[in-house]
Amino acid sequence: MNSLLLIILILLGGAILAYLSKRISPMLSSIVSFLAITSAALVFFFLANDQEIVKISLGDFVLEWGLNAYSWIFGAMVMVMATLASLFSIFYMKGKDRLGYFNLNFDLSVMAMMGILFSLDWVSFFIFWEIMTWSSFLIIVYNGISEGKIGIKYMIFSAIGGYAMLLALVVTRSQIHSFLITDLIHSFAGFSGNMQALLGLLFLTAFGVKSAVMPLHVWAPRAYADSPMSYTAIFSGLLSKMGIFGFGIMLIAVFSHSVDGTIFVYREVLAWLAAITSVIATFYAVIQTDAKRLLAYSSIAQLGYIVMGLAIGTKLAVMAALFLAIMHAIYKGTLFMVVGAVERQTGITDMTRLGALIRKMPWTFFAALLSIIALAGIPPLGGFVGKWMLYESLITSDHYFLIILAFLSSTAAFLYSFRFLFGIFLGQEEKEFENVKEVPFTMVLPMLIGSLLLVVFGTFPGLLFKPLASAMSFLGMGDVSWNMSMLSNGWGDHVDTLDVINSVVIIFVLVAIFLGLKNRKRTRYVSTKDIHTSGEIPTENENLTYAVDFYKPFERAIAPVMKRKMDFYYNKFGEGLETFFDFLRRVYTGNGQTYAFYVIVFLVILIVFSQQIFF
Amino acid sequence: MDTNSWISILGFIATVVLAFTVGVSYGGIVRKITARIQNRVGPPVYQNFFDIFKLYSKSTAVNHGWMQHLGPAFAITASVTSLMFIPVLNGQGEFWFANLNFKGDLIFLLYMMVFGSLGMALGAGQTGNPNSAIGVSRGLSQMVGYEIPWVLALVALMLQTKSTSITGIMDYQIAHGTWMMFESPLAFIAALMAMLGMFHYAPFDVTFAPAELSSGPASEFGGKYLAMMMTSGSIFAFVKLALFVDIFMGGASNLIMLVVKTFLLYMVPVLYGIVSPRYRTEQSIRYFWGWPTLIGVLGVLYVVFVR
Amino acid sequence: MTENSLDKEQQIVNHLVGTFQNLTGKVKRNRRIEVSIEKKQITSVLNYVKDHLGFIHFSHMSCVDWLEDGYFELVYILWSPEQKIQLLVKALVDRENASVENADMIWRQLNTYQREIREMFGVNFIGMKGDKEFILEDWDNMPPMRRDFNTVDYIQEVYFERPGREDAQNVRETISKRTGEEIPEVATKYSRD
Amino acid sequence: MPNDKNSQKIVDIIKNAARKHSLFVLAYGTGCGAIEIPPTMTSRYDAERFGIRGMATPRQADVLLVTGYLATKTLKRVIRAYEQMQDPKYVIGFGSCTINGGMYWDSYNTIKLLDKYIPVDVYINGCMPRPEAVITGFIELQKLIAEGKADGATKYKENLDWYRANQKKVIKNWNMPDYNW
Repeated sequence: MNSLLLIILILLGGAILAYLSKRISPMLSSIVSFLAITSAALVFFFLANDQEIVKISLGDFVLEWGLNAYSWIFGAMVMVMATLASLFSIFYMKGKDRLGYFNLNFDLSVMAMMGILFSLDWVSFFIFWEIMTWSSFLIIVYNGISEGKIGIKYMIFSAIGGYAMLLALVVTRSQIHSFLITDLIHSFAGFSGNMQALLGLLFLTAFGVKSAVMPLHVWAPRAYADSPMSYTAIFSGLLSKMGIFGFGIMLIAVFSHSVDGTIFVYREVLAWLAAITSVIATFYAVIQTDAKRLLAYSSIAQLGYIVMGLAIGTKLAVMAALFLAIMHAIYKGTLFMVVGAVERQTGITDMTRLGALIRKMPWTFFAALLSIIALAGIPPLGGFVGKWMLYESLITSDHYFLIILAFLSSTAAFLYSFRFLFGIFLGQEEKEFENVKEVPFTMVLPMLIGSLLLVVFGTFPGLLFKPLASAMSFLGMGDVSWNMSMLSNGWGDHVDTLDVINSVVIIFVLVAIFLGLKNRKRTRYVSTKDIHTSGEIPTENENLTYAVDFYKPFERAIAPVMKRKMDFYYNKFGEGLETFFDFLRRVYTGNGQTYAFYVIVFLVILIVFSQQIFF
Repeated sequence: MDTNSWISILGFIATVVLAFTVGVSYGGIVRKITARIQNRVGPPVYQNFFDIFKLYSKSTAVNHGWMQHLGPAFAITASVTSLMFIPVLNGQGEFWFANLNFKGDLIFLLYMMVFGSLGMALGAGQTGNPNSAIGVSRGLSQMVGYEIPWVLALVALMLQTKSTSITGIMDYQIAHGTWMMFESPLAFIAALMAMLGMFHYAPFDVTFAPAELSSGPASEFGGKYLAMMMTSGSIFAFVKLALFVDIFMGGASNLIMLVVKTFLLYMVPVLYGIVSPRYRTEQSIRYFWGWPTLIGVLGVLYVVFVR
Repeated sequence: MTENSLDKEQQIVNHLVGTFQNLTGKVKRNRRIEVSIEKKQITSVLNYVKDHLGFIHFSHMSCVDWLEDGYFELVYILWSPEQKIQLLVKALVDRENASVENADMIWRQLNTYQREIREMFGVNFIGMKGDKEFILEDWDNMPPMRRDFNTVDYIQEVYFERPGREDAQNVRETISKRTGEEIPEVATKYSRD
Repeated sequence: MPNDKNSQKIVDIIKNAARKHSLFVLAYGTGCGAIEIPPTMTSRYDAERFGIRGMATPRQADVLLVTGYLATKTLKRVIRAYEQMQDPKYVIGFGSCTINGGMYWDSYNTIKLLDKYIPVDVYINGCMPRPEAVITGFIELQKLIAEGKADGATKYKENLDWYRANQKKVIKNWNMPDYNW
């Protein structure tokens, strides 16, 4: 049997089995889901190759699936992180209700992502895209449709994206009489300038929604924060990368064939939008008090970097963007798992109430620490490699003001990075979390694997450069040179990551052993109340935590930037959209099944009347 | 191991010893100068050696967890690693202080330097002292302030020399027979203003403000921990000064020139600090995002359009 | 200042005597009035002088221990910034189970003084907020400012004394004994003993 | 620091030399004596010449300078600050009040002999001691340190029960954490 079809079928079957097996035992449902994703991953890594092509005929349509170097790298990312997330999910979701529903949608999302990556034609791409959209929507509303109507917001934005894509497909079809992605790539150069501009705008809108670029990001923070954390790990880590996947095809493969100047404008505009997105989202992340929201805004900011890299479009920039995309999937997946673990053990994710969990959950802290170091882009972990390449590509391609925005965002990212670690794991012990324990091993394991991956890719980025280089040559950027542990830019400057990690590890071990840990046994491990308080002995319920308004001075400093202008703009923008699309709510009942029904009806119409519409 | 690697290991050690000695002596000199300006006699210049040695010999009675142990270790690691990637002297043939300086570049260094602050911040966070957390919050906020003009200055330099590595910038200066502080003076001014914040002297010392925060992040660090933080701070001071000398003042061809140049440079934040009061955090952020940033932008534009 | 200017003070005294029963008052001197009231009148008198006579500033409150008579005397010192007159309101309280109505709603700062007096003299203020100790920490003995509290006995019991200090109770005497120096007459005249 | 009375090891001599020249002071300004500290530290008398330097927290400090009388309430805080300091640590009692109660000898709430509660290495006499006297006291302490005789902390550890009994006699509500290093 064809392995691609096998993967899709395993995931589909897993989804259905997981739904059914909930009746036997809720736990079993999660385990089935995990096994399905694991076996799909095994098939993907050991059987799948780029020779296989699946053709499914539906009337006059032929859905074509295949695998190439570019989609392989995204596929690998999806499979690894989905496996980890589903392993994490077993104990995280234990005891919650409607597990069958959750696991069904979880598996369907993974299936849809793999489907998107396998698709060689736009129709199957679109079908899977919509499956992904509504399965994720169903999980957003898993906790109930709460205040803010976030599910609706997400649905509206996804609908904008979906319609934009659909329109683009129709236009494409009318131009080249083919739905194949490769056909679009090759014939794009022949389109008229207006057509190129229109197609560009439509596709960028479609992908921009999923990857949360600025005007289209409104749904993201709440949607990421409100889903169950084991799903957000792939929602923020992977689903958004599908937008990046599309951006990659569009910006690198398709637009590079354009001769018109309009596309260049798109690139610059997109790069600036992405940079501004990352700065503003970072500022918003800094002032959050809820760990989930913080990570959600941080995701938007990080996606801004990735889109920026793709929009710049030099070899180094694309490499940086793809590298960062993979790193982001890993560290953000791990961080959402960390938050999930904390939420499971304590019940809350409010950083003003949590504290000193490092004493209770050291392994979780360890994973969080490594992921945060990678997120902040500090050497020697993987995040640094991506950040370095991004900056080098910005500066060698003369985007000297973009680099300032990128640096501003990245420096401000230290603020929320520390806030995250401090708010949850450090600081004062809280009495209500006295009896918190470390999470079970199956939850620790995926977090540790994630953080170890970061160390490996930070030391040997070449492990990723190799598939990335072949992916880029598939997109038409051949001849990408790479080295196992040497980063270099167009000006001939380089950083040797192996030397970096050697230096860091040797010095750290020496210092830690001979100076730090030598006398550790002789010292006394004391509570966080045993601190210098001017001789006063703090009583049991005395509050010594500094957690509320943690970055008040910074907020005051950026107040002119944040004041009213952006808030007002975003709110009005969101309100305006909500009002404008109010009539959609009568069509879209907010019930995913109705929506799915519409899509299917539409596809049926498309298939049946395709002859009359297009020819 | 062959002879070469032994020599390079000796070179590492020599560099660290040099950086430590110079950094600690500068600390002592600063105390002396401060004292003289306040019409005091002041401690001897070797006072800081005594302090650090004494602190190392103190016992450590309590700990608040393993992050408190590792925090200062992070700080030293970051400072020594950054030191390894900085050319102490210019010229290719230098034998002792070559280290790894062809293996890294400016952007790497920017991030490596943050590593130490983050480690220290985590160590301070573990202790649970609210003063530490307030200090860290202020320090990180202030860092966002001064990084902007600093990066603008570096971007101007990189654009002009078409290189992001320190050795590349030094080679450019040698090849053109000039110093970058004369080649792009606006960038130099912006960087100098950013440097005021980098050294955490007044008016930008709100992070450690002893009068209000009981020494901020270091509140719970005594004895060995404090000694490690002082060591790391001294090495960092040297690293920053050497970096400045390398990229703006054409590097130094021998140790005496290095000491003279770094000392002159060091006097800028020190003398400015002695006569200054203290800014609040948001004031200092606004300061850095005001004139220094404007000058930095002008510096970049100058490089792009004039040069 | 002439004697005539005492009219203002006398008017106030007369007014108060006319308003409250059992109130005796006199003009102590220029700009100073003293009235004695019963303890149940305290809040009403204070309220009245604050609202109607312009004594809006509360300066001080103190307590005097009349051990022999068996009374505590509470003294409220008020000041009228308009008329520039100081008013002393005095009330006698029994020493046994001394308790007075709380008056800190009139001036909030009164709370501080009342807490101090409660701690130092053991006068209970009924309905006062703030149960915590004020200055004395963990004090379990008799309130130390009462005159029947024997401080010397207490310190000899609780605190250590430096050996050699006993004979040096009077420093001047000791020094003169050692050196043979004569003590000047002025010194002996104003000596505590 | 285990200290044999007759012989100091060579390491101890070096350590003590460093300790002697670097005294980080935690000035516990309890009484009126605190006003003498600023002139001691600033231009006129400049104690920093001798490596004496103010520190903000007990964790970093070597010398606890108790300036003046101690109410029982303050004594509790002083003991806490002293126990938070790390070995080796020294105490300087400053002014008559710490020696014998001074002018507060008959106060119902002020302790009179500081060395019954925490070990005092050096007393500075006077009411007030002038900054010169303070510096002399510090130099005296430096001499003791160099000879290895400033072992108040060791005494405190050895006689902890005795000190605790004295402390508990005046501090009735005892809620201090254990001290066992």
